Amino acid sequence: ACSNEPADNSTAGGESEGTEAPQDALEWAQGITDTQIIVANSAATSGAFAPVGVPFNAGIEAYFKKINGEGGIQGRDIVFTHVDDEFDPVKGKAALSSFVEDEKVFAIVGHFGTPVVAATLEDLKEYGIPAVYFATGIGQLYNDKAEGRERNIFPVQPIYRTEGQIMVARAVGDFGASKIGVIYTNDDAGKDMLWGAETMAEQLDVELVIQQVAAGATDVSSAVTTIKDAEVDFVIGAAIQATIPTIIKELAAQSVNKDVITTYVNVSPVIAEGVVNEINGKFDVYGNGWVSFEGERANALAEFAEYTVGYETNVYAMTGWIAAHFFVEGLKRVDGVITWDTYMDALEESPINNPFGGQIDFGNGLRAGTQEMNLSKINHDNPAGEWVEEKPLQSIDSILN
Amino acid sequence: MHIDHQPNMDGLVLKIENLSIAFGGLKAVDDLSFEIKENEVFGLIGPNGAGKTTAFNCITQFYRPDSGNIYFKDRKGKVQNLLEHGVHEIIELGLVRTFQNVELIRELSIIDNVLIGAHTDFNATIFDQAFRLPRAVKEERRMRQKAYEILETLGIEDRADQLVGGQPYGILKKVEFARSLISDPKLIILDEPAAGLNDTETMELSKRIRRISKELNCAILLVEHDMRLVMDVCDRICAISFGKFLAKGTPKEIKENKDVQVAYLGIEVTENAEE
Amino acid sequence: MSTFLQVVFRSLETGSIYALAALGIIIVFRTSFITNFSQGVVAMFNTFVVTYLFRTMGLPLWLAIFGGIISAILVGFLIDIVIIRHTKKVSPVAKQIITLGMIMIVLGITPLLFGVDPLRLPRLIEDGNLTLLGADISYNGLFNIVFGIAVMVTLFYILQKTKVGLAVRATASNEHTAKLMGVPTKTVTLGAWAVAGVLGVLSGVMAAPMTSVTLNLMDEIQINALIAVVLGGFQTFYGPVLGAYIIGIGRNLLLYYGSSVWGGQILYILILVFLVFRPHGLIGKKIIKKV
Amino acid sequence: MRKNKTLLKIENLVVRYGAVEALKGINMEVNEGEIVAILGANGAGKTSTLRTISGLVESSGGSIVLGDQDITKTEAEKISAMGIGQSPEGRQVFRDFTVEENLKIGAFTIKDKAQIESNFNRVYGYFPVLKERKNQSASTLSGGEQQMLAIARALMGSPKILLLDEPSLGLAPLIVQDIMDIVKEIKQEGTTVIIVEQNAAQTLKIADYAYVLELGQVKMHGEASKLKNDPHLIEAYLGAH
Amino acid sequence: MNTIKKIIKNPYAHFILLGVLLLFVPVLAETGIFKVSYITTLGGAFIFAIAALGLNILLGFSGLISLGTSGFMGLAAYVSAYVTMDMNLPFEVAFLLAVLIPTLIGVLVGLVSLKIEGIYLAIATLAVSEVLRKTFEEFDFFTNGFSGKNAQYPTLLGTFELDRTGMYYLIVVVLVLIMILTYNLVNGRLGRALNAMRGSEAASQAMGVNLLNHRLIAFALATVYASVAGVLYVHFIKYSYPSIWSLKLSLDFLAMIIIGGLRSIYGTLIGALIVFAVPDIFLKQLPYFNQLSYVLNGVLIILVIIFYPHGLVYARYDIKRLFNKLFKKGA
Ligand SMILES: Nc1ncnc2c1ncn2[C@@H]1O[C@H](COP(=O)(O)OP(=O)(O)OP(=O)(O)O)[C@@H](O)[C@H]1O
Ligand SMILES: Nc1ncnc2c1ncn2[C@@H]1O[C@H](COP(=O)(O)OP(=O)(O)OP(=O)(O)O)[C@@H](O)[C@H]1O
Ligand SMILES: CC(C)C[C@H](N)C(=O)O
Ligand SMILES: [Mg+2]
Ligand SMILES: [Mg+2]
Repeated sequence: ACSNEPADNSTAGGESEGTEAPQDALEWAQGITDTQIIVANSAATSGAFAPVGVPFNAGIEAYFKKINGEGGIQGRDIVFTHVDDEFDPVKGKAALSSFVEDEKVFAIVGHFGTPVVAATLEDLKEYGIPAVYFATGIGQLYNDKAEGRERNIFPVQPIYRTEGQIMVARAVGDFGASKIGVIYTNDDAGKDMLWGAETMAEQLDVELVIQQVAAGATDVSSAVTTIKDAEVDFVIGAAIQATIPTIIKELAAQSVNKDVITTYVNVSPVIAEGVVNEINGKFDVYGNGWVSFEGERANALAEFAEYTVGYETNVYAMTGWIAAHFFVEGLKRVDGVITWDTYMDALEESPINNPFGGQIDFGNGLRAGTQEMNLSKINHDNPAGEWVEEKPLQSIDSILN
Repeated sequence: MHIDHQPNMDGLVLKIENLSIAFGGLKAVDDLSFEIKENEVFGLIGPNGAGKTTAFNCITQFYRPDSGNIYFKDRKGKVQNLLEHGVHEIIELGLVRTFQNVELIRELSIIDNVLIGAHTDFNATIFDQAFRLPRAVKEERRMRQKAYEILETLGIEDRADQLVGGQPYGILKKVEFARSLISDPKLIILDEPAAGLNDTETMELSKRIRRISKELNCAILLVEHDMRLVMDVCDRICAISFGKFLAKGTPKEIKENKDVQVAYLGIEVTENAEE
Repeated sequence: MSTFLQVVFRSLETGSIYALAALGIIIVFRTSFITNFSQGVVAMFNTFVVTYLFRTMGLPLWLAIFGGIISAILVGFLIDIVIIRHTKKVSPVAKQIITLGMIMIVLGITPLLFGVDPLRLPRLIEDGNLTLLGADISYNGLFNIVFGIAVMVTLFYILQKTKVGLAVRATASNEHTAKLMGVPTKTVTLGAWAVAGVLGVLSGVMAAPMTSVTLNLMDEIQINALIAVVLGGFQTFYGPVLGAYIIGIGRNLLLYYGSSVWGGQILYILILVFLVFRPHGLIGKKIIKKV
Repeated sequence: MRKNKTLLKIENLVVRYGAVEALKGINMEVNEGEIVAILGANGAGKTSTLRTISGLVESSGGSIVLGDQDITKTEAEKISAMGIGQSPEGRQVFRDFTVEENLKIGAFTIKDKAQIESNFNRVYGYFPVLKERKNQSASTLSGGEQQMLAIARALMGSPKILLLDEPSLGLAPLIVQDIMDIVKEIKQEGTTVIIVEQNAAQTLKIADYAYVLELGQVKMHGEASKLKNDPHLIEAYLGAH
Repeated sequence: MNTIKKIIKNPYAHFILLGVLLLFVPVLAETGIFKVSYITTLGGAFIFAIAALGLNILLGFSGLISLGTSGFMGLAAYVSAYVTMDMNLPFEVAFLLAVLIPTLIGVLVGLVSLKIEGIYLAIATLAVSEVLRKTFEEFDFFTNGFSGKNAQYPTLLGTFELDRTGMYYLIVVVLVLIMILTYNLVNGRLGRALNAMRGSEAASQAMGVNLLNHRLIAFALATVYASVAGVLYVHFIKYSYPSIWSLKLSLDFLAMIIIGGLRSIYGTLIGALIVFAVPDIFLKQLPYFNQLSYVLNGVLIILVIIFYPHGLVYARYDIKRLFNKLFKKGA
């Protein structure tokens, strides 16, 4: 599937140890030919997760198209190959082994989905292949001093647990809440956010009223009734796209009329459009954000929209775009021979900017993904669905102070 | 269940006492009693819906009778009240049946169907079977041989390895018969074995029933509407109607019994049977 | 009291959705002898059609729903003609697997046709609440309940009292012999798939405004409808409807008064235990096979 | 001798089940108002013939013509609507229906309510036991009762041609006699009957014409009165095992 | 000459030959003839085939349908992961416990099956499986919830440390062993009794088959197979995630045995390959159709069932016929 032209002898181990070695002693890493840099990912692009996987990959491809259009990296085009793993760990594992051992790609960009990522994290570390951006928020990715074999893992996306903490921090810091309702879905997103929320609530000594709903549920009425009865003063909607509209609509239907905060995944015009009629005149829906569309970032957004026709407003496409951006920023910094080590050094060299705001620092082995988030709110007056930024990117500490 | 009296079963293999069962308001079998002697061919006749099949189902424990007792002298000569046994235990005592509507396994070969009749005669455990221990292998071979011999006596050994599905009705009837023979029963219950057989086949069947009863030393309880067969093979006959006893006797006595003629035989057929 | 009523009212609405879906499953089961695992995804597909007509084509909602009904009928016909008719030699279990294949096809095609974004479908009656004994019920919810019941009553009447119903039940009982009696079984089966499709899209259109139109729209409804059918029994058409309402209400009561985490599972276990004592559901009875 | 006009004509009919050739090109003619018997040993192809006429089995060759209409490829339900009724092998009652519902289905192709009513009266007259059991589920009937139900159900449709597949199977001698009488009676009313039976002697008594099948071929045919006395018949073809 | 013929005809020789052939996959992958990913894809398919074989005994032979296979397989996976990782006990102990515990529950379901039949049983087992899945999601201490549970390649007998290839070999060996055991079991008294139970409950009881015992045996066997598969899975993929063990997977198992052929041992293997491996090895490699592989797989399943309603094993007759035709024409 890929052309193995010159200088492609380095094997899976990534044996070029010393970064101090003179340039001409270095060999180009696998997956890099005179004309191409081959990268890959496996993601669920069919079945029930297609609505996430398809736009995500479209975002990655769009960004590479932009880069290639601008002349590529050191004159090489970035070639992106992809296999549909159907969210199945076996298939994801098989795909990864094929990428690294058969096709000998240079890096994995946008490794996707909790089950596949968790099942292959060890394999990745063993291979030593750089893996930039993980489309999942599992805790295993977090590392504050990655060294040696763990260095190659570069998470970017916010971790749901962090987000759960931020939500409670917002509720208390920005809205003065003391009794918070949490409606969470029984999936990794919901449960991780709950974990974060509980941790933070304990720290801040506020009361939580917790209700679980099934991911993808159509009837969440009993959970909402419980929340209503408890007379909370703020609600956390710890659920991703499919379920959050159900929760918000039920809150409106039962006139709970307390403000709601939810995860960055939902900060998309589509979701806003889906619920704006129901909440109008009743309560506000806030969302964490790790991207900002205001001011100077508007340009980045326009550029994104230009390349992702059909997915202009899709958050998952946006995250794919970001994934590719982080990967490319690292590449751009290497001048001369690209090996796995020179590449990883480049990523760690200094913080990398997110095109939509904020930055991530991989320096000194820090692998923590996005730590700062902003706050936006659904605009009641726009029936087409719109989020407007209320507060800029802030860390937990700055929210609480 | 506590048996307060041990019936006298000298010379008998089966004794039915005051058997009754009702479905809703309908008394399908009503205070029925009869007994079957060892090695005799006993006929049970009666109009459609008289309760014959229901009586069979009570004897073989497919139905639980409302009242009455069913005693059976098992292989070891011990008197058993069948009501104290589960359906699947009946065959071990030495009582086996066929079905009014053939009940065979279409996807198995004829010989395998016959071997099912020998199910309770195997000693090998699952473990023996899973690992094909010599014990299991030998036993399987022995039983297969026996089944083959039975098929031979019925003249269908050439089909032993054919599947049951798609076989003509007459063959199916024979396979059912063979399956009941392999367990060396003391009493075989046959429910309409001649249904669907043509004249010649019915004659053959009648010969076979007599022979089997002699050779295997077992009694046969037969339900059949084909009077030529019944009159030909039965030593004694019991006629019932609306679940109740009607008449009992030798074929000749039954044929001449007015009640039986009115309720069941009809005049013309009686003539036919005499032809 | 009012909270209790609140939970019940809201569950009635969900119950109606389950009931429509369950009816779709049972009608196919009784005519084609297929446990149709694809009822939900086909309904999801047709709900996407409604959403497409409404949002992209700009049709009024009622007209879009009408379009969805037409699409449901066409898809039903298509399934019967292209697939089900050719399964004469296929065993009932294998037919279930055919519906698994259909799930894969629909799940694969839908995002290609309608995109991957969750879409919004509004309620038929946007506003208004009725307050009854201290509990709220929206006019739309009320409409759903009444409409659902009306559809079901009509279906019952047709199935139990008319010749068409006799034809359907005869086809269900023994297709070959029904043909011998002059029952146009092919038309019956064709009709059953179409009706199942329509029941599906109706349940989808009722469910969609509570959530959003996504590939998973009907997942939960499908499982609960299947369980409703088993709880009610496969032998009647009203048993599953009863089962659907019991599940709708029972689930929410258990979630509310019991545990929001385990309520659903407790219900499953209760149903399981119930089945041990009534193996053929609330209404069903064992068909005795006389030997 | 066969004076009436031909109602049903079967030519070179071939039927296959996978590799098994059940009918190997048979020819038959059935005249209006006749009772035609089909005899033959087990597996000769009698049932296959009836099932092919009624459209349940697809033929692999040959033709079946009803009146002047070719019905070889016509679907079973249409054939039924044309007036061919059948009491099938193995009874095939609708197990979970009551006796009455079974009979109702038998009259499915009849539009006239009064006609249905009179058919009900008639079959209940023939088989009083069915009337007694009319609300009982068919699956719990005795073997013979089910057989009666199957025959009665076929009669409910007032068929022009009645196909009976071993109608006497499992019936008490008295009832067998009744069945034969009923067949004669409906013949009087102008119904054509094709009857498959094992009991050759009894059947030939009421039949006008008979075909003897063996291994999927017509081995013999002729007027019943003549065949009855043909020594070949019993010897050669009815006991082919 | 004769002995050679005998060996060729011997069913055990076939199983072993198949096993030997499968053992070559990693070698071929190393030489680049196969992709490395085939080791994982095929290993996965074989694991699923083992569970499907159990279901085939249950459904194919005893006629009892279960939609709970995935739940039991998952339970075994978690038990084995827990015992090796959290309790630090040897793989062999984990294996035993991981087979034992689910099987006990399986037998319980078998008890229920005496009363519940057909589609009712299918949905009842589905309910059991859903409850199990929920416990996988909620009992974090045991399953690590939605983060998923990791496990390691096992060390056999405390000395042989397996790696990916070693694990693959182990899977093939277990597969062949299970095929042989299954062959022995179903071609004897037990197989006949199970067949009889499915074909006619009345007849089987009248012939002395104890329905309760045999249903329990069938459920126990199906659960043992599913558990073995679960253990192999968790130590091959080194991971278990709650939503893997879903209705979808249980339906996939059904699809495998139906596509391959009910009551067919080789058929089950073929079915597992078609449902699990063919999409990855072939369909996804097709240009343009890459995006449609899911749809194609659905179409494939439907076509196979329509054209081979009794399973793809029957395709061998058609292939033979085709071969004969071509051969005759050529001659
Ligand atoms: N489970 C049941 N529920 C209701 N009625 C039943 C049931 N089983 C049998 N019956 C009725 O009991 C009566 C006796 O039936 P049974 O089958 O014993 O008759 P039979 O003597 O075998 O008749 P045949 O010669 O027609 O086979 C019949 O009238 C039948 O309708
Ligand atoms: N569905 C089927 N599949 C395979 N073979 C069949 C099938 N139906 C019938 N046959 C075969 O076709 C041949 C003719 O069968 P048919 O049932 O027509 O015979 P018949 O004359 O009615 O016999 P019987 O007197 O036993 O009812 C037989 O060899 C039979 O085994
Ligand atoms: C679909 C994925 C991109 C997101 C999902 N929550 C996961 O991490 O598994
Ligand atoms: Mg009877
Ligand atoms: Mg026949």
